[in-house]
Amino acid sequence: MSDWFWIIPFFPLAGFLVLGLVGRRLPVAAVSLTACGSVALSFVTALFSWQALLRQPDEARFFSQRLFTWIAAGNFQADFSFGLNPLSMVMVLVITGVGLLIHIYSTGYMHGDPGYPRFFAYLNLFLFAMLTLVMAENYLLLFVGWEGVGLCSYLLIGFWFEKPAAASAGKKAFLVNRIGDAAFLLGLFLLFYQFGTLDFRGIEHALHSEPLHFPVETGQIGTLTLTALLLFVGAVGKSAQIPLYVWLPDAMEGPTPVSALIHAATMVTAGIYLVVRSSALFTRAPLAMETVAVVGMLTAVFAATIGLVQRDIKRVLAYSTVSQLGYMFAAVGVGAFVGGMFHLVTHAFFKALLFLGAGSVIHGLHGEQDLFHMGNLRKQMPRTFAVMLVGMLAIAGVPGLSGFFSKDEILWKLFSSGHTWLWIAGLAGAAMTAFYTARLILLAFGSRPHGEEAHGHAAHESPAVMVVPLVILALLSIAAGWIGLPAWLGTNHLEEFLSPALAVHAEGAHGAGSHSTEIAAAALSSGIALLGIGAALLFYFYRRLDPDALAGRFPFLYRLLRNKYWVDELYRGVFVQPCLWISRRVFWLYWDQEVIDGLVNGTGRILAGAGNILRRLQSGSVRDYAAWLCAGALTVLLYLLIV
Amino acid sequence: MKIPYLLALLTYLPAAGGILVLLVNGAQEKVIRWFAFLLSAAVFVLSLLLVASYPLPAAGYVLEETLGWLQVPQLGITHHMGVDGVNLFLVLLTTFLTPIAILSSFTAVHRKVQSYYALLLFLETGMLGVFLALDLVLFYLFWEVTLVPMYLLIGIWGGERRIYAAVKFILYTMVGSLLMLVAILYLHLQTGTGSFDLLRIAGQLSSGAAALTRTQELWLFLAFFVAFAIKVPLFPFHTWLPDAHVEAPTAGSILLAGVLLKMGAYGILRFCLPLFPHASTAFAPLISLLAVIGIIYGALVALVQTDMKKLIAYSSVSHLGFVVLGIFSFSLQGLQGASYQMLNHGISTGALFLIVGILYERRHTRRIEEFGGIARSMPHYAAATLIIALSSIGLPGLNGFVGEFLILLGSFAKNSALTAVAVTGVFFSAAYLLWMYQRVYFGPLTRDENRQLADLDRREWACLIPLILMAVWMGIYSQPFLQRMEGASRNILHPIQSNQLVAREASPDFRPAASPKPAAGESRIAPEPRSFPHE
Amino acid sequence: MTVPIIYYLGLSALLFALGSVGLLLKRNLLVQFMCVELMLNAANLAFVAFSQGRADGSVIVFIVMAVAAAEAGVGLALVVVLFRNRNSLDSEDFRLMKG
Amino acid sequence: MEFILFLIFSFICIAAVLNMLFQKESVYCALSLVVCMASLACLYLLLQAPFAAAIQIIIYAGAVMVLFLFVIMLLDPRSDSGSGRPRRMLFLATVLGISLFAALAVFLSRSQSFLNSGHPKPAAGQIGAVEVGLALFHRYLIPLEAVGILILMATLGAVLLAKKKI
Repeated sequence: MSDWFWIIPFFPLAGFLVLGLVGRRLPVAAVSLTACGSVALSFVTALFSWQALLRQPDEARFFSQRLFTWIAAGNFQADFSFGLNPLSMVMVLVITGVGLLIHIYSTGYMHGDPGYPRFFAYLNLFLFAMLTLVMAENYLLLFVGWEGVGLCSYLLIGFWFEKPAAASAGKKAFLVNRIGDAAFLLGLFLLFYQFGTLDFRGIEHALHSEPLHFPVETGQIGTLTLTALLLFVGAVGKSAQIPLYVWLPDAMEGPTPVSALIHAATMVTAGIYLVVRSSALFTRAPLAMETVAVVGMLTAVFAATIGLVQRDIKRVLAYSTVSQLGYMFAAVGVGAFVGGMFHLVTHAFFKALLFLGAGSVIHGLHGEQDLFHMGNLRKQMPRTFAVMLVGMLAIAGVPGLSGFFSKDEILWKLFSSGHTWLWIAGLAGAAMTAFYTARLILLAFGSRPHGEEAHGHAAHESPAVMVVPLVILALLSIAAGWIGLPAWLGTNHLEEFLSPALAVHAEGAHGAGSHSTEIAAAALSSGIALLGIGAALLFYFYRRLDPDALAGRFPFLYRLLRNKYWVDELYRGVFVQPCLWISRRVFWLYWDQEVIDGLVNGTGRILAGAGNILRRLQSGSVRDYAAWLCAGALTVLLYLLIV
Repeated sequence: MKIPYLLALLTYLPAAGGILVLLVNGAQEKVIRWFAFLLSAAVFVLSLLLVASYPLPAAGYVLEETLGWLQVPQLGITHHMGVDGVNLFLVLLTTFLTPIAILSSFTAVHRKVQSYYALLLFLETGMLGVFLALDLVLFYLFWEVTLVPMYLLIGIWGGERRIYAAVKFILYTMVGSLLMLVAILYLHLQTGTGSFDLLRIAGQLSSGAAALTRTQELWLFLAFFVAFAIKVPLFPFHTWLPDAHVEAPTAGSILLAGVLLKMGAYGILRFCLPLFPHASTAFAPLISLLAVIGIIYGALVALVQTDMKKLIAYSSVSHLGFVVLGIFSFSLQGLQGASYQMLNHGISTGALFLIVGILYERRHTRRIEEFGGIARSMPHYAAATLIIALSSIGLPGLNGFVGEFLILLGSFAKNSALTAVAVTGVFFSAAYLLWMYQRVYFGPLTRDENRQLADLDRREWACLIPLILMAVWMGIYSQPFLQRMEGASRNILHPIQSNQLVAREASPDFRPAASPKPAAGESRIAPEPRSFPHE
Repeated sequence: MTVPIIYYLGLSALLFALGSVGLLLKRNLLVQFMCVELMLNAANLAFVAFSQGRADGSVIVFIVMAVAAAEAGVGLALVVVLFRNRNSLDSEDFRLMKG
Repeated sequence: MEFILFLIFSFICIAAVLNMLFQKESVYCALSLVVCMASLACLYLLLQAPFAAAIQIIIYAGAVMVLFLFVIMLLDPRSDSGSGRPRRMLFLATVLGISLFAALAVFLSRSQSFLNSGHPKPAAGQIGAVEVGLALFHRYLIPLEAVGILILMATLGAVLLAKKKI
């Protein structure tokens, strides 16, 4: 099975082609069958190749299959070749697994939508692009997947293209990603001119075998650091970190399964995958690692604060995703590559769960997304409530569930690697995460205060085809924690599996401190989580404290958070408007019309003017002509005399 | 099988067809249309033969032809034509686009149909002649021949301000080509070979037998370059393009954008670089700067256009800015990327104009705000447009990306700051196209005229399908094209690199000094990374 | 003693100059014609003055006169036509050629 | 003696021309031109060119000027109604006249050197009809024929112009 692994991406591609070309004419059942079937096939192949990979000896634990030469010009060579190493194996499993569940879920969610086949065609195309990204053997093919996912997110966000908001959100997502991609391209060029190739292993090998040529650039921005930073900017664009996060909250315009798949589980994690995959490069650029950590933690806290006051259920989850991604980048920034990946996996499960749960709530309420219009859904949608509760507890970091283990590992690594400030910020972020997720559950499912009428009563439980994936995801959110137990509890299977793929001395950042401090830190973080949940209960369940009163006391702060720090307006004012104004007024109307065309038409007018002057000579009076005649004769005479 | 005088036949067949079209009585429009289409399709098949007989590892000129009987011995003008990596695919692009252009104007043109198709066929001959000619005067002759039909096409079948646009088009190009004529004559006299043949002149120059002084070479280069820069259009000379495109009929703007703009870039590759290497390197930084300005400027102005055709015209300014940047990077990747991007631009912009033409035929307007929500009434059309828009943006996997990537890669070694600015062009091109796409295709169906627009009919599909297929094929499997271009690109670069004008392609400053060849990894790694670039 | 030729030439130059001035000043077509005739005579005088001992001068004079006669004939016919057309002889009235 | 005659005749001639210029009535212009031509004829006599003088009187004064008078009488134009020459034209004309005269004088005087050189002075003698006839039919035959045709054309033209009603 190991030599057929490269088939995995082509199943969704086949699905896309079938649905894209003939999807319209197929019955609904056939459409959902092909869509889910293709993903299921690739998931099964992924499982088999995972087994085959486990059987490989440690140092040769990778497959590689070159299909054909894509671009070759002079000494530049980029092949269309797929490969699997432990890191990409984990990603493939997550993508195909969660992808399959979401496909099944969306057959229910999108039922009856006129664009049903088109939706699944795009979803399959997305999976193909994501799998290409993850299984690419060189940066260029990764870039193909990279932009492919950007395209699919554009198509899927703008799926209901009649809604102007959805269309412009799609465009915004693509353009912001494109900014990141421009930096990514520059990083690629730098890579090529340093290593002569863009293949991952070629570069890793050059880095390992010639440490003296690629010294660790501590403190100064060498070319290695510059390359790393450029790649990171690309990752920031794709994984919605500061400052390029603005597209993710707007991306909620798309259907909920899309938000679950693309904007929670898979696409946004591409940035982290990129950084982890080029860990050999990053570890040689400590400055770049520092920036990654700081930007990550900054985003985590920043997004969490905004999440506190959002009204739209999906916007809350969107900001929570940005925040959790921030955690992953922080982990990777301090060298805890495995920690980052672990959180990525667990986050994929519980965030997909939360999104799909929110989707079923919206589905039940026929499109209602505002939290304050929901209420006491507990009785109408018991199963969704139960599942969402599990998701909430997981993300909050309640001990025992997967969220606790992965987040705790990150916080521990932050603490143990000496980044105390980052650790404290991390704790604050964790508290806020617990608070806003609990707030979401309480507002949506809890009973409304003093008879405030919420049309919760019309809600109906989602069909089985939606609930089953939810249950599976819930189980995963609970169980996923066991694959990466901290040292004091058990062996970290994920670490063993991933270590050959990561840069050898990544584990150096294991940090001091015995098990006891680690346990103390874990206790502290779970305490923080419970504190957050308690606060939310106080606000929205026992109503001891009145959220509006609190908002009243800090009006400016509340408005600041409410309007998302006016970042969108800031970007629009600083970048978009002036750019449009300049290109219209200065470039087009002034430079093109006035200056260049002015010059061209000007010469035309000058010639016409000269023509006019000469025309006046033909005055029509005979005597004038005689006069000119004499003058002419005279000049000839004078000329003869003089010469 | 070797067809004698294949090149001459290829060039003059369309003209013969054009004359035939003129002879037929004008009434039977149907016959004329189909005859013109089938003829141009036949010429396309003929050009496929040319590619088939093109041996792969070709270095120099593969197929040279000299018509003995058609020459002016006293002046040394010979009917000398030749094909190499550079012009092979441009010829193919011409013969590929012309039948599509003709097919697309079946329903568009109803006035004076006979002369319309005759002009299109004459235009094709002019274009083929320009790409194939190796004799300077022959090149100049065909260069002028292409102007006349284009002028008439814009002038007669154009939009409202067609006269102004046509005259502006002619004046711009004429001024440039007159400069070129002067340079050709001076060159002819200076090299004293008594012939206008490019190869002999180039031979003389490179062998030093008739060396030009530095100032002579400078001025000759400038004369040639201005003529080509106007045609390309490089930044300051571009204002004729939007007018000419907006007023030209659909078929006219397909060929104008698809092929005529490439004549400028091709001219630079064929004449400026080989004949005047010193001047080219001297001017390279300035020209690259102009090219990058053109990229950013074209994209920005395209962003604010209200007329779709003008938007695409400015996007051509931006895309060809990339081509010029690639040419003047004097690196093999840059050159390969430039000639590849020429093909891409021909296909994607030709298709874009076709699409605007299709919409224009239905609604007789090109203003963006007139549309909205077209995707609902014309889903297939919206899908086709999206694919082509993405190929024009340069989405990896489609043809635009390969060209742009190679160009930027090539020019990065030479001037990384400039390339960093050029890369933002990639972002802007996505911005204006997607914004246009959103305003036209997405959004609610506000106007009721847009409600019952007919989707693509068979003929329009027949025009679009080949373009989309080419876009996808050239995006995924670019090897057949790049391999055939490699020989010619090395030839062009040879004079520039041989006299150490470009610092021996020494490792750009990023690479730490002592860099032994990267050790060969185990077998399983993807093909052993190539030794470091040091042609 | 014979009169030195320069005087004749001077006279001829003067007559020629006066003729051209008359041509410019006079508005009446006929008078302008006469001035032209006068200029021709000035030329004749110069010819004769130069060829004192030889016959050439007179031959040239003879030919010039023939030409002048022909020119006068046609000119006057034209003037008659013009007059019939515009019944005025003032050269200012004939401005059709105005550009 | 000869010199005095020259002075007298040239004076008469110039006076006639000036009169012609400043005369209002075109008839008087014509007459003053006749006087001028007569004085020129006398000057030709002074220059020993009796044949020239004869044709001058016969053709010019006799035929051409009579034709002029005839046309003036026929058309009877009103007096030169010049409403005062525009200032500009007057000034321009005089300037042109003076500079023309100066240029011609200098030009002719400069040709003086041409005269003295070469060309031996032939024997002084009257240039009567015999010498002119000989010269006409020997050295100037072609111009003679040409002039003949020219005059024929002129007469045809004149007849056509005057006859056709335009």
